[in-house]
Amino acid sequence: MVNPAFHCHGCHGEGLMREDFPILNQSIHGYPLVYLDNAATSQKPRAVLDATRNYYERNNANVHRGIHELSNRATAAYENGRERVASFFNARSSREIIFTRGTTEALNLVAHSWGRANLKAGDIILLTEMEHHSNLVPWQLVARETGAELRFIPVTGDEGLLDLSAIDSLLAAPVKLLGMTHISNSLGTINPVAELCQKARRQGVVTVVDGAQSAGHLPVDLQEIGCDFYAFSGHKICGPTGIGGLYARAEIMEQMAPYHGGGEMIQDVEFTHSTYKEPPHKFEAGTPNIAGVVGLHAAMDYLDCIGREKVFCHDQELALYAYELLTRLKGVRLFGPQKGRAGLVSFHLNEIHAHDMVTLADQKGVALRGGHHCNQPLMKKLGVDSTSRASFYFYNSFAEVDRLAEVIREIQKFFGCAAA
Amino acid sequence: MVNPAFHCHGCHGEGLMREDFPILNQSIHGYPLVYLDNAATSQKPRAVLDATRNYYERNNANVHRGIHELSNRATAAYENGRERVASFFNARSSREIIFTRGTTEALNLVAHSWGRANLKAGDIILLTEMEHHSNLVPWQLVARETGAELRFIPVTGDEGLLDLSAIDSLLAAPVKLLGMTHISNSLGTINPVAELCQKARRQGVVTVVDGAQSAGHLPVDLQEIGCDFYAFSGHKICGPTGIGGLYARAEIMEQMAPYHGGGEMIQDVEFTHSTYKEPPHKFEAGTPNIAGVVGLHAAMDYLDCIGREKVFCHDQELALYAYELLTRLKGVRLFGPQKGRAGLVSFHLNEIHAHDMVTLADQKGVALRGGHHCNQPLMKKLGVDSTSRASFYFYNSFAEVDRLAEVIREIQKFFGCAAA
Amino acid sequence: MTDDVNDLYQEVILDHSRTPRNFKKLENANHMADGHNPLCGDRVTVFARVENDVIQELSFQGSGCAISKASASIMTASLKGKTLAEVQSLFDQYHVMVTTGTPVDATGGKLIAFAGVHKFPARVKCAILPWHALMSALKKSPTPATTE
Amino acid sequence: MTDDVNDLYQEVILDHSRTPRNFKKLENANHMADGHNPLCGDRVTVFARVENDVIQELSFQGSGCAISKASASIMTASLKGKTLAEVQSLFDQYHVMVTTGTPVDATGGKLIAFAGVHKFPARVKCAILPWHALMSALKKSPTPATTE
Ligand SMILES: Cc1ncc(COP(=O)(O)O)c(C=O)c1O
Ligand SMILES: Cc1ncc(COP(=O)(O)O)c(C=O)c1O
Ligand code: FES
Ligand code: FES
Repeated sequence: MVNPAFHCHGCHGEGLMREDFPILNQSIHGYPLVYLDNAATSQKPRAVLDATRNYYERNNANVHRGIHELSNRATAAYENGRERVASFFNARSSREIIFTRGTTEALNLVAHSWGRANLKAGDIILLTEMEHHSNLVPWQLVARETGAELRFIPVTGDEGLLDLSAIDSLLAAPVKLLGMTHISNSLGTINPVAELCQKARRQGVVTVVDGAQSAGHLPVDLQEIGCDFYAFSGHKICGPTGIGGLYARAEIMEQMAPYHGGGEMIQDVEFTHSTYKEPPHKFEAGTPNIAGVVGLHAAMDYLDCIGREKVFCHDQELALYAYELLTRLKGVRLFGPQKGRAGLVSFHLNEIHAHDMVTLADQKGVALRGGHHCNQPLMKKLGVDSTSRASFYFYNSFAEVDRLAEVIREIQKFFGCAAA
Repeated sequence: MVNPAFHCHGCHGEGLMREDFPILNQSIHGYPLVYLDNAATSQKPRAVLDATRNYYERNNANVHRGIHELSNRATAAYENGRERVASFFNARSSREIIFTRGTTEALNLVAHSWGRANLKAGDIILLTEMEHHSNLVPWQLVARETGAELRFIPVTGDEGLLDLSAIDSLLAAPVKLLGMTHISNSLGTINPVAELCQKARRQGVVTVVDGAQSAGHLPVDLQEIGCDFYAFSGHKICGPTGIGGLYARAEIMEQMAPYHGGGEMIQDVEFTHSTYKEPPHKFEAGTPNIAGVVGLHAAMDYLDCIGREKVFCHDQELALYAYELLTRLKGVRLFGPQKGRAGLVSFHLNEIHAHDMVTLADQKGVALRGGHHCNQPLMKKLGVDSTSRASFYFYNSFAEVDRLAEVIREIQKFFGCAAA
Repeated sequence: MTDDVNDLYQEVILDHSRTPRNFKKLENANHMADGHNPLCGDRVTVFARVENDVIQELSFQGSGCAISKASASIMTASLKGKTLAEVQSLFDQYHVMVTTGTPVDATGGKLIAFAGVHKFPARVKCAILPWHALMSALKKSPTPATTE
Repeated sequence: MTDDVNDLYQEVILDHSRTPRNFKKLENANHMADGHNPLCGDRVTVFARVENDVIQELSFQGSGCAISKASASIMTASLKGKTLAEVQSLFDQYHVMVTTGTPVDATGGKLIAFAGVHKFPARVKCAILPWHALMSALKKSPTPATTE
């Protein structure tokens, strides 16, 4: 549950640090851009763009195997990035961090390297009904390969909480793995991951937390959460595209089979067999996204300079405000919890398809996302084809939420809805 | 074989376009930087850095699922990048291009999605003795999983050619796959890939070409080569780190099993099973490295503006010149063919370990690579632990090669070698 | 609203999306296929009765956005009495129109209302979805059609 | 050459790398282990004869760079007659010295020649490789030691 210590002191709904984001200062179809698609990807501050440019203009080289000065600098930048990620999430050691393209690759790595070796017919993979496809499809693939079975913790309905009434029996053997999203990208629900990991650990169940929406949006302490795996994406937290990572508890990482084979991950190669480096390098074959790590490092510094408590509080205030404004409109169905939600609202307009809604909002400069949000099974369960979603970050403001509500009303009017 | 049409007209050994590379204009340990580690990674011109920055400052959004303006722009940028890659390599269609982190991931994708489904006990995977670990270890892993067996086309010795005397019997059934590097990163050999692919095709053998060292270094026409798969890395051809790709012939891609599961690659997801998009999207789960693709596009434009014939001819001239200078030194053993080589030289100094050599060269500002170059089995076969390598790109000059030779002599003197 | 929007959501499109014509199952259909838009997950089923290579009746069912509903409605209303060859030619022209904006003569009638779609690349699939389903129904393709 | 280089390749290091001491197999060794540097692929084997917790004899074999050869040579020359506890303490101090440059009192003698290594992060493993092999030999570790 959300730490009650996160109290908002004086975010008065002003967008923070907007001057660092040149992209926000533009017109779309003649209106000022109101970017509310942050759960899909965030914008990047100058500090991040400068850091990667500086890397390329002064220090660029390949890592690890080089002995010359630029290669030493590149290796140091890359490994410092790993330290930074470890400290950002309070992992015990940077050795617990594997760099990947993002959350999706991180979760596939777990399924590939841990799942295929540890799951067998009869085992149960327990997920929640609100998993993003990225924490569902890899498990479907591994289930098909190993014969393991998928089961689901139900979602309560429109208010979008996990129904934990039967959790103890659901978690009973032969569950081998519990996978859950920390924050739902389509509902805004914040799941009680620490509590669930604790229960799972008692049963010897391995835990995977999808942190795509929580990393960089609230303080995350992996030792407190106590999960075995945590996956995140840099592009959603002010970092570059193409970089993210997987935290894997040292003890479990040591036992994992390799992921990709290739350069950088080997110790000794013969023609027909090889030995591998120690983790985490064992899981990073080939030239990594070095500049991506440099940018991610800068993004984490940037966020901690603002303060993740402050970011969380700000985003939550905007989401609560949006929730309130939208409840007052007619013909709007809202999803996700009313209290304790993360910084997004997901809604459905009577008689207006989400894609029509989003196309029209865009014509007014408001960038939303409409669709199944990579949560198709959940949408089916909620009985909708799709929803519209506004998702916030620290640079958004109350004024932008007002604009959102105004635009929704105009669109309802355009479609001649009774509601308007 | 190298197209004899590549004739050098007037590269007088001047470094080309150096003013576009701010990084080259710096001192290392008090000496001007001489960057000769291009086979590991190339430097990036301003045009590439500007393109990615411009993307982030004006157009950044997530791709495919978005309907708003920025998302349309990002999707267009991403898909135009795919078209650009297809035209760069003369693929028949952009649908034959899958974006990956680089060569290593591309080759692992082939092993994972094609290899595991198509190889079985008794099948033979035929590679060459000069494969980079990235085109060897994935096949070792898949061989262990499927029971297939690895065999190798031998390398002739120090001159580093493929010994094709027994190729017909080597290629006879039950060979299922032929994997070979286009250009050897440790020898500079250019392999006759078109010829070998033709032979393989006649036997129904699937072909994988590792293009890490050929892409962006000479014109590559995939229809002419006639391979089934071709892998490359952006960071070696003026592009950003973290992006590269796999060409897969449409007919073979259609039949391949998914790679990663997740967002963007699905068509329809139920709780326990899913259907997938058409290739190539089926193989690109999760948010891709969008800015990386933008940078790669700019890099390809940049290279074609110089002209890849010209790049090849320039690099080859430097390599031949270096080869000649080094043959004149005592105590130097050179690897790779004397004629028709790519733009690198690999050598071994009597009584001086490559890592000592490279450390000392770095102290004089010359960036080389020393080691096994991810070719351990080949090194063992050649009877050396490691070699030193100088690898060139269009911005290098004859003067830099002179400096290399001078520095080698100084190092020999420092170590008191008889040779000096 | 902007001009582009009024181009996209023309009166005739809004009308057909609110009150779709031929929105039913065709009991005596001899061709039928599903279409699926992977971008949004929407589906449409198209039913056709074809005799002597001429479309006798057309109908559709399914859920989707205003564009796809109107496209299905106008398509079913426009094609009755056309030969299969005419349908193929209209489909080709319609495809060009929604991707490039070039209205083609023979796309006359209400179909031309969809010329504005080309300015909305993410919505092109909406306009084409029912047509893909129809074409795959006419080919008696055994698998559901998609817009890819 | 620069000062840094002269710090790294001191005369004593060049001397030991050219003419390594104790470069042989120790026939009556009762401890032995391999060390492997994954960065370069180099290997070293360390042989030790230990009696009553005191190093009686040390030797090494293998191939490597000047730094690793000199490190092995000087190590084998420096530790004869030391107790296992002294060896452990020297190893700890040596480790600190080659990673930070801080020469520690007890590392006196020729070992101090390796203080310059810390300025060359990629070469730290070279200096430590033989020590790792020794420590793993003394622990009678059944698997080859590596510098990771
Ligand atoms: C021949 C060859 N293959 C594969 C690779 C691996 O490329 P990457 O590290 O970009 O995945 C390299 C680069 O080191 C190479 O030279
Ligand atoms: C909850 C959740 N999980 C996983 C992902 C996938 O992240 P990525 O596309 O960066 O791999 C997302 C982002 O779309 C998400 O919101
Ligand atoms: S949004 Fe689904 S068909 Fe238009
Ligand atoms: S380079 Fe191999 S041990 Fe020094």
